[in-house]
Amino acid sequence: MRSAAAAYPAGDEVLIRIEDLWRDFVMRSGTIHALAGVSLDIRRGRTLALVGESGSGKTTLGNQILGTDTPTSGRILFEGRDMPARRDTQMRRRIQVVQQSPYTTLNPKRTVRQILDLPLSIHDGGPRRQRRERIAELLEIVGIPSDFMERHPHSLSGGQRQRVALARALASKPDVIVLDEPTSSLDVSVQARILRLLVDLQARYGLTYLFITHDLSVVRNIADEVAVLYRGHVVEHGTTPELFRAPRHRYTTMLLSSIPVLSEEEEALKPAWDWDVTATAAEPPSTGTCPFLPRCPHAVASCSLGVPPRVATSPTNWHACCNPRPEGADADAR
Amino acid sequence: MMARRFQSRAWYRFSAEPMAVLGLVLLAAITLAAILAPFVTPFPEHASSFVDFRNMSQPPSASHWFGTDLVGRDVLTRVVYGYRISLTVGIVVLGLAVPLGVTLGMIAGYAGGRLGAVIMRITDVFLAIPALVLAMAVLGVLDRTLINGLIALAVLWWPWYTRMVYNQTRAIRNEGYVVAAQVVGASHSWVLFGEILPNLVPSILTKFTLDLGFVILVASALSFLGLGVEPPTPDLGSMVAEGAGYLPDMWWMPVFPGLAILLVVLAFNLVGDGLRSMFGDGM
Amino acid sequence: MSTDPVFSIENLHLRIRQFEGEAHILNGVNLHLRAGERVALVGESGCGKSSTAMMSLGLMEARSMRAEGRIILDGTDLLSLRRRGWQGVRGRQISMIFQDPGAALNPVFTVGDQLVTAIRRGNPSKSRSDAQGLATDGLRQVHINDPERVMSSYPFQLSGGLNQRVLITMALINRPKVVVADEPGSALDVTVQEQTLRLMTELCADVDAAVLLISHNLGVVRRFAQRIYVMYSGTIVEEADTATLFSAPRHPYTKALLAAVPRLTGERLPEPIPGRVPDYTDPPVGCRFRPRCPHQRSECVDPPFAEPAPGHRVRCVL
Amino acid sequence: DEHAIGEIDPAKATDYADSILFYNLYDTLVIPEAGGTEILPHLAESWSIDGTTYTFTLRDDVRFLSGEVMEAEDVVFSLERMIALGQGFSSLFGGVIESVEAPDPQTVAITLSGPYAPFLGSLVRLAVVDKDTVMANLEDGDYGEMGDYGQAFLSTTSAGTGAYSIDSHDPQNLTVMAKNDEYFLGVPEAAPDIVRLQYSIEPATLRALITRGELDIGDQWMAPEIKAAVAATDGVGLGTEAGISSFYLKLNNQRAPLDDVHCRRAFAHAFDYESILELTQITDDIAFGRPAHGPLPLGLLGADEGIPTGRFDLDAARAELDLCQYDAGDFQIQLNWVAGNPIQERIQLMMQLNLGQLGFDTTITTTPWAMFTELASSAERTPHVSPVNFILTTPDPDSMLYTMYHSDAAGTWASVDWVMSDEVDRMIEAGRTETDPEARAQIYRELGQKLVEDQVSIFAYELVGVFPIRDVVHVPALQEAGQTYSVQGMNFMFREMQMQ
Amino acid sequence: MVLFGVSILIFGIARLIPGDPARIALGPMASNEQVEAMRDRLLLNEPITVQYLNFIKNLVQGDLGTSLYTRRPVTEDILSTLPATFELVLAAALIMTVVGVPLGILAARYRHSGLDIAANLLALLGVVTPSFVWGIFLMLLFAFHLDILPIAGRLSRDAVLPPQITGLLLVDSALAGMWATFWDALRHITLPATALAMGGLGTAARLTRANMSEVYGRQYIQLARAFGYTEREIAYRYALRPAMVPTLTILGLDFAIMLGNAFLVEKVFAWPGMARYGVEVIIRKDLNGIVGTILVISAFFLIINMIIDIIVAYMNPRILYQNQ
Ligand SMILES: Nc1ncnc2c1ncn2[C@@H]1O[C@H](COP(=O)(O)OP(=O)(O)OP(=O)(O)O)[C@@H](O)[C@H]1O
Ligand SMILES: Nc1ncnc2c1ncn2[C@@H]1O[C@H](COP(=O)(O)OP(=O)(O)OP(=O)(O)O)[C@@H](O)[C@H]1O
Ligand SMILES: [Mg+2]
Ligand SMILES: [Mg+2]
Repeated sequence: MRSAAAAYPAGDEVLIRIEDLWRDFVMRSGTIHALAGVSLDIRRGRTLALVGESGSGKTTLGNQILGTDTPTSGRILFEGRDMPARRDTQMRRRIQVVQQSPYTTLNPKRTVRQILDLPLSIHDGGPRRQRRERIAELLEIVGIPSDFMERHPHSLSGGQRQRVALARALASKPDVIVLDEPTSSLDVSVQARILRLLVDLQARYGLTYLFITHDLSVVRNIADEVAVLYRGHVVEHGTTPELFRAPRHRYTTMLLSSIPVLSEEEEALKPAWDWDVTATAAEPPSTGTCPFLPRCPHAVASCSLGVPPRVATSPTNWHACCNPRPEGADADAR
Repeated sequence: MMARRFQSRAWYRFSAEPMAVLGLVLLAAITLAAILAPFVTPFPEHASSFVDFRNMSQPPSASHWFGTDLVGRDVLTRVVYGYRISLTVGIVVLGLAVPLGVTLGMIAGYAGGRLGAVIMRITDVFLAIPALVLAMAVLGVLDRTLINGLIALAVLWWPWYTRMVYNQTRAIRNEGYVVAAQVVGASHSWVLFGEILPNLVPSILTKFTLDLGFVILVASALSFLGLGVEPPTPDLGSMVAEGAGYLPDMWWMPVFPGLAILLVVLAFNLVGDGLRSMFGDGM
Repeated sequence: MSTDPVFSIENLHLRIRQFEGEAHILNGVNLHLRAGERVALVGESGCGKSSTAMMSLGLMEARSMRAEGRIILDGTDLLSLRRRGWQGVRGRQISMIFQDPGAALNPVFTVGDQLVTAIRRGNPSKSRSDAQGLATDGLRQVHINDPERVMSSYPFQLSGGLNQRVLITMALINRPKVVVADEPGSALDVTVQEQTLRLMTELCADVDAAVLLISHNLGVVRRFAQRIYVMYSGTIVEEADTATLFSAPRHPYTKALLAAVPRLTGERLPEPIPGRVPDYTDPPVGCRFRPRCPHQRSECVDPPFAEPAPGHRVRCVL
Repeated sequence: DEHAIGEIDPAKATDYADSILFYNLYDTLVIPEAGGTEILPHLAESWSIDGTTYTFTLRDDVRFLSGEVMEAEDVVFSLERMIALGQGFSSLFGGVIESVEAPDPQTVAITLSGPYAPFLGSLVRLAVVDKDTVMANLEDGDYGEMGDYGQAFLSTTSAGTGAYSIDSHDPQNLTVMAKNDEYFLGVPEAAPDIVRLQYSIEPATLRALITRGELDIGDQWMAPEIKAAVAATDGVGLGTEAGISSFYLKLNNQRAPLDDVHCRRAFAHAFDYESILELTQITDDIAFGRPAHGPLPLGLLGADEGIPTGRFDLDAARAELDLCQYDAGDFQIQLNWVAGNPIQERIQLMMQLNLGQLGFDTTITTTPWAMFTELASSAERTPHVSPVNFILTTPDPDSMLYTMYHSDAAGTWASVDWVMSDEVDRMIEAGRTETDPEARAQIYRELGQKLVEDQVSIFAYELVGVFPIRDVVHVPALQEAGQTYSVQGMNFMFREMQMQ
Repeated sequence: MVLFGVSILIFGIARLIPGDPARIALGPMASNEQVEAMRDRLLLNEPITVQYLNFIKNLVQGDLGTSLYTRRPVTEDILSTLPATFELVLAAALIMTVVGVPLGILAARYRHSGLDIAANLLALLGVVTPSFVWGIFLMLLFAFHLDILPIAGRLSRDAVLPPQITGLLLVDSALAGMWATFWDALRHITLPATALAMGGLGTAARLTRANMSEVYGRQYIQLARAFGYTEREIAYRYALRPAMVPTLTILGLDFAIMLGNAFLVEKVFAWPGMARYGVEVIIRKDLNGIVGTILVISAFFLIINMIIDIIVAYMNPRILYQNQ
């Protein structure tokens, strides 16, 4: 596995750079900062996993990159150039998406062929005959028999639908695919197949993935880097092995320790967390403090002074925690 | 093969509702009778200008099953011919109202923002006036001809589609496949008509079927108020209205056309309900 | 292992008529729970876990269904109960925790209202204020520090985690002998799910209720259960205590399932299981896993239960 | 469809219901003789005519509801008010009066601008209102110091000398009137104490109410079938009002092809007179139609029994059509009927059938009364054939002929034939200025012949008002021979009715 | 706000009506000068914007102008007929809810039983039969054939009128303790109200059934069952409230249909309500009358819907709390 590379070689090209991105939703009940100053790099040919609990802003961030939503402020640079709010066809071609729900990602009223034909016809897939061949080819790539071409989505299983969605994303020969929880509603057995396919495709086409998920075991196996999102803030970021080996932010720690695992061996890899089961009432919105403050049992005075600054722990990893989990605490893990 | 299977599954669901099948049979019978009226009615000449004062106001009998009216015309014949008008009215009215309402609803739902708000406010205004009253007002403006009656009904019908389609479009707008089409770079019109519209078809079709019945109902109500088509064209609502003046002595005059309206509306409703359960969505 | 089971399902079959034909959804399910025991039922989506749960509480609803077998709770066969009989059982002797706390609570009544009604259903002699007190205590037990506020809130005003706790409270408040928990907390974040499992472990011990945990997540099952049933396509294919199941699985399906889970060690990608879950209207004869099994052979038609070790039962000829 | 509303302001009264209210709430200077056309004294004891000046001597024993004595001032006020408001029948007076004076309380002198024979008859449309009471109840309005001329006041109550007074009035539904015991002629004991006038009831309802005894008298517009059914009920009879109205199928003389007399004659021959008269038969001896001899109903001054009734003859019609400059096939003939008049619909259906046999393409339209009056204002929009009932509004034939056929009166519902003939105009004017009754009658007979000759309309039948009446009331004007007044509404003077 | 839009719309329609309201108002005998004078008085010769502004100005003062049809202030005309319509519609709404909703509940509770089928059939008949046909059927049966209920009107002719308080005869007579009148009014309103209610009743029953069925599919109903609630409790306490929320909202819209149908039913039963006035003013191009009638009906409809919204908010705490 490529992810074995602990640190990326110097000069690993940044394909997408996100700088201080904010996205506010103004609601009757107040303003929600779905993204609160996110800065991240996505490297060409790599997989960046975006993890975090529900509502932390993962999909919102994905949407900014896809251009289906516009940020309130901040910049997104693609190959070093500012991405315009209104994307041109060329830009659209280069960034594609696979969504979470296999049930809504395909238009139930169109056949597999029609679904795959759309990106081809937009991005100059040639005359009809040629497009048809290309569709067959795409189906073969994702492992769907070509006689499924005239089928409607309802006659496909969840896994097959996700494959078709993947084929659709591949159709325009993109550079980047945003994978928004592509396997979370699939059975483990099907998930395993999709994950293999993803890894395979990445190797074949040099794809760059933004892999959004809340399943950390999957992240461990597929991502090169991980960004942990909490309430619109990236609280920790780094290469996968290092982050899993030594999580520093308290939220990351909590997240990792809650992973249900299958063996003692894995159990030993999880950091310890003191599960205080007392539930607090709805968390008050925290602006101007560490976003995790209301739930953090390790809070110290400085946590409430402001959004904690980034602290680099290695050339590749950093966190934003005032009272991080000590470096050598792995041994405590039980 | 899968398509066949789907069709037969749809039919299975539809036919699991015996009432829906009954409705379909009824509808087929009514439509056929209306189309073949010159051949199936006993006195086709009674549908146009005809008087026979010697035979007027006869109660139902073997030769006139539904009796005769005040100028001696066969009520059964006129009821069957009345269906011609009713069905035409239903189809034409919705033929005008549905495309308009659907287009506006899709645009409002998809565009959202100010444009959507403006469209929906206008829709609200139309919806705030009871339909029948609005139609009457419109008919007050226009001359009382069949065409204008159709326009009046279309005017009051489109907002319902706008509203339904608006809500559904808003729900669908964020569905995965719509987003995916946008991401792929599809144009707005493609997204609207290629991705969203096909998914609205089942509910539009269902509502269309139900509404065909209701348009007929409202149209008959308008004729009942004296705002319908001109004689001697047989029109069910006017027949009821006219007959109502002769109760109870000439009960057959309003009762049979009344039953006829009921029957056709019922048929459309049964079929509409069947479609609804076939498409299996709570609308 | 000597105590008699408080709850057992014996050779349960469930058939439902559909367009495609008759679906044989449960195909001879056998399982039992001893008092206070934490047992899990795992399997892929659609293998019949929820159907088993629903049958256990008599909640299965289908237009034309046929059930055979026995479901015995404390000596009574629940399958033979009529509506009246069920009302005495549900909520008092057996209760349920649902997957999605948001959907399982009625949105137009306050949480307190729903708790109090549940209490008084199980215990009609209780006065309203008694029930209220009981509910408050119950909420405290699930570590809610401001039960009064929670009681007067509507479900949509509370977080998923809090609602999940309310559901747990409700399930246990009448001290039932058996609790069926269908994927509790799986709709919520992993951290909340972890907390939910901890709470359930703690409370079931307090109340001495046997729990049947239903899940598709092997990790969750391992965290919680003492004993595990693995289900495939309406049949129990393997039964073992937790440690045995994970260290020495015998059924090829169990093994395949374990291999399909991504590991935290991250040494390799998980292994997919070939093939698809079979169709219920036309399932393979005998062992339903046979078409997907790497070890399939001719004897696989109707394999008996083998018991390689005490308490470890496998429905496979291997 | 159409519903009348009750108008109780006498200066605004127009239709039948208004007229009923008018003659019960108010009185006029003169009154026509029952069963004839003679003008008799009423509020005016006597009068003298000197050229164009009419001098009336008023009774001195008449009191208004307010208790005030009716005097010449009131008459002057009433006339001025009517002319100023310009509504109702004001056109009867508007152009012809030069001055009105009240030299003393008992005397009114009216000077006309020229000789005007129908004047005395017109006065049955001038109700005398109580000046002082009205003046005391003026509200702001467009009439300077007269404010609203008492319009608001008189639309809610009455201020007359009538035999009845307003108890309650809802113009859309119901007017309740109570007997005025102070009435100057006295109101007989047998006359009803309370009268309830209900407007716009659906025919079926009306029928039910009468048969159940909840209503005593029905209107004349119920369909014959219903009247027959009602008449067959125990305790209900029929009353008739003959000789004051006629029914025409008016042909638009200005609109091709009916601007050609031959085409008009063809139409007239396409009308099936006998069948329609048969249709008017309600019981064996009562019909609501009788053969028409020209434009005027028999009994009226100048009516001429010598004018033959129309003849249904399609061959004759075809012959006329051959003479006509137009081809039948070139036209879309518009046959109209006024909503709520089922008989008109039947007649038009019959016309459609027969005209169809002559090769005419026809459409039938239904128009509510209000719309019809609107259509009537222009010759282009007036339908080819419009059925019209004309009921006399004064006892003088001029009110009928002038209104229907004089060019100056064109543009109303009554003149939808659009005759526009100088010769006809001259004859009508001659009739107006001729004061000798016999000479007038001769003029009208000639006019009648000319109108028939020109076939300006189809003179369908003489309308006989047929009213269902419960046996509990006796209505002499409708139920006794020779007692009918020749003015609409007058036959419903409740003081003459007797409760049994 | 919506009412404002309605006023513009209706005003526009009313002014579009061809024909000359002045002539129609003045009656058949009017001369051209009189018509012209009237046109000036009615501002008919002014541009439409001036007419509209003038109309709004008067409207704010509660003045809808003078009806050309009755020659009385429109406000007065409407006030004299509105109570009758109001009473009829309210009675029908009452029948619709009191009969329709329980019918739907029963049907949902005993789904696929004979009761369900019967209820469904009745509901369907209610929905598909025009209200005037219902009126005629009911009239034929109960008034003519069985002769147990009166045919037309609000009261018998010899009934004593109660003192006018609300204008609703049932309420007024009950308040005044005039039970004979009350009984008479009740007998009169029964048939028209039933005829008017049938459509809404059908919709109410069908909607209730559909929404109840939907709620029955929700997990919280399973939860209630799992906690031993009786089916009765579930139907009337647990499922009804959430089911009523969407039902009520749609029934509010149905109110519009009912207001329209009131015109028909009033015609059949000679009910002295706004219908006749409404039809007449339209036929007679009585601008003020048309605008006034439609405005009042729309306002009536909007008020009813506002009330329903409030009820819905109380039934559905989610809305209640969102608005706070
Ligand atoms: N269109 C929107 N309008 C208002 N608020 C929104 C909108 N979209 C997202 N949000 C809010 O922004 C926050 C982040 O949402 P987002 O969908 O990005 O979360 P997520 O991490 O993808 O969650 P999940 O795991 O549930 O998909 C949430 O609080 C959500 O309520
Ligand atoms: N009421 C029903 N009518 C028809 N089929 C049903 C019904 N309930 C369940 N099934 C079918 O029975 C099979 C088993 O369903 P069940 O819900 O028990 O599976 P599960 O193991 O709980 O799956 P999941 O993990 O997805 O919840 C499925 O194929 C399902 O489609
Ligand atoms: Mg998301
Ligand atoms: Mg399940």
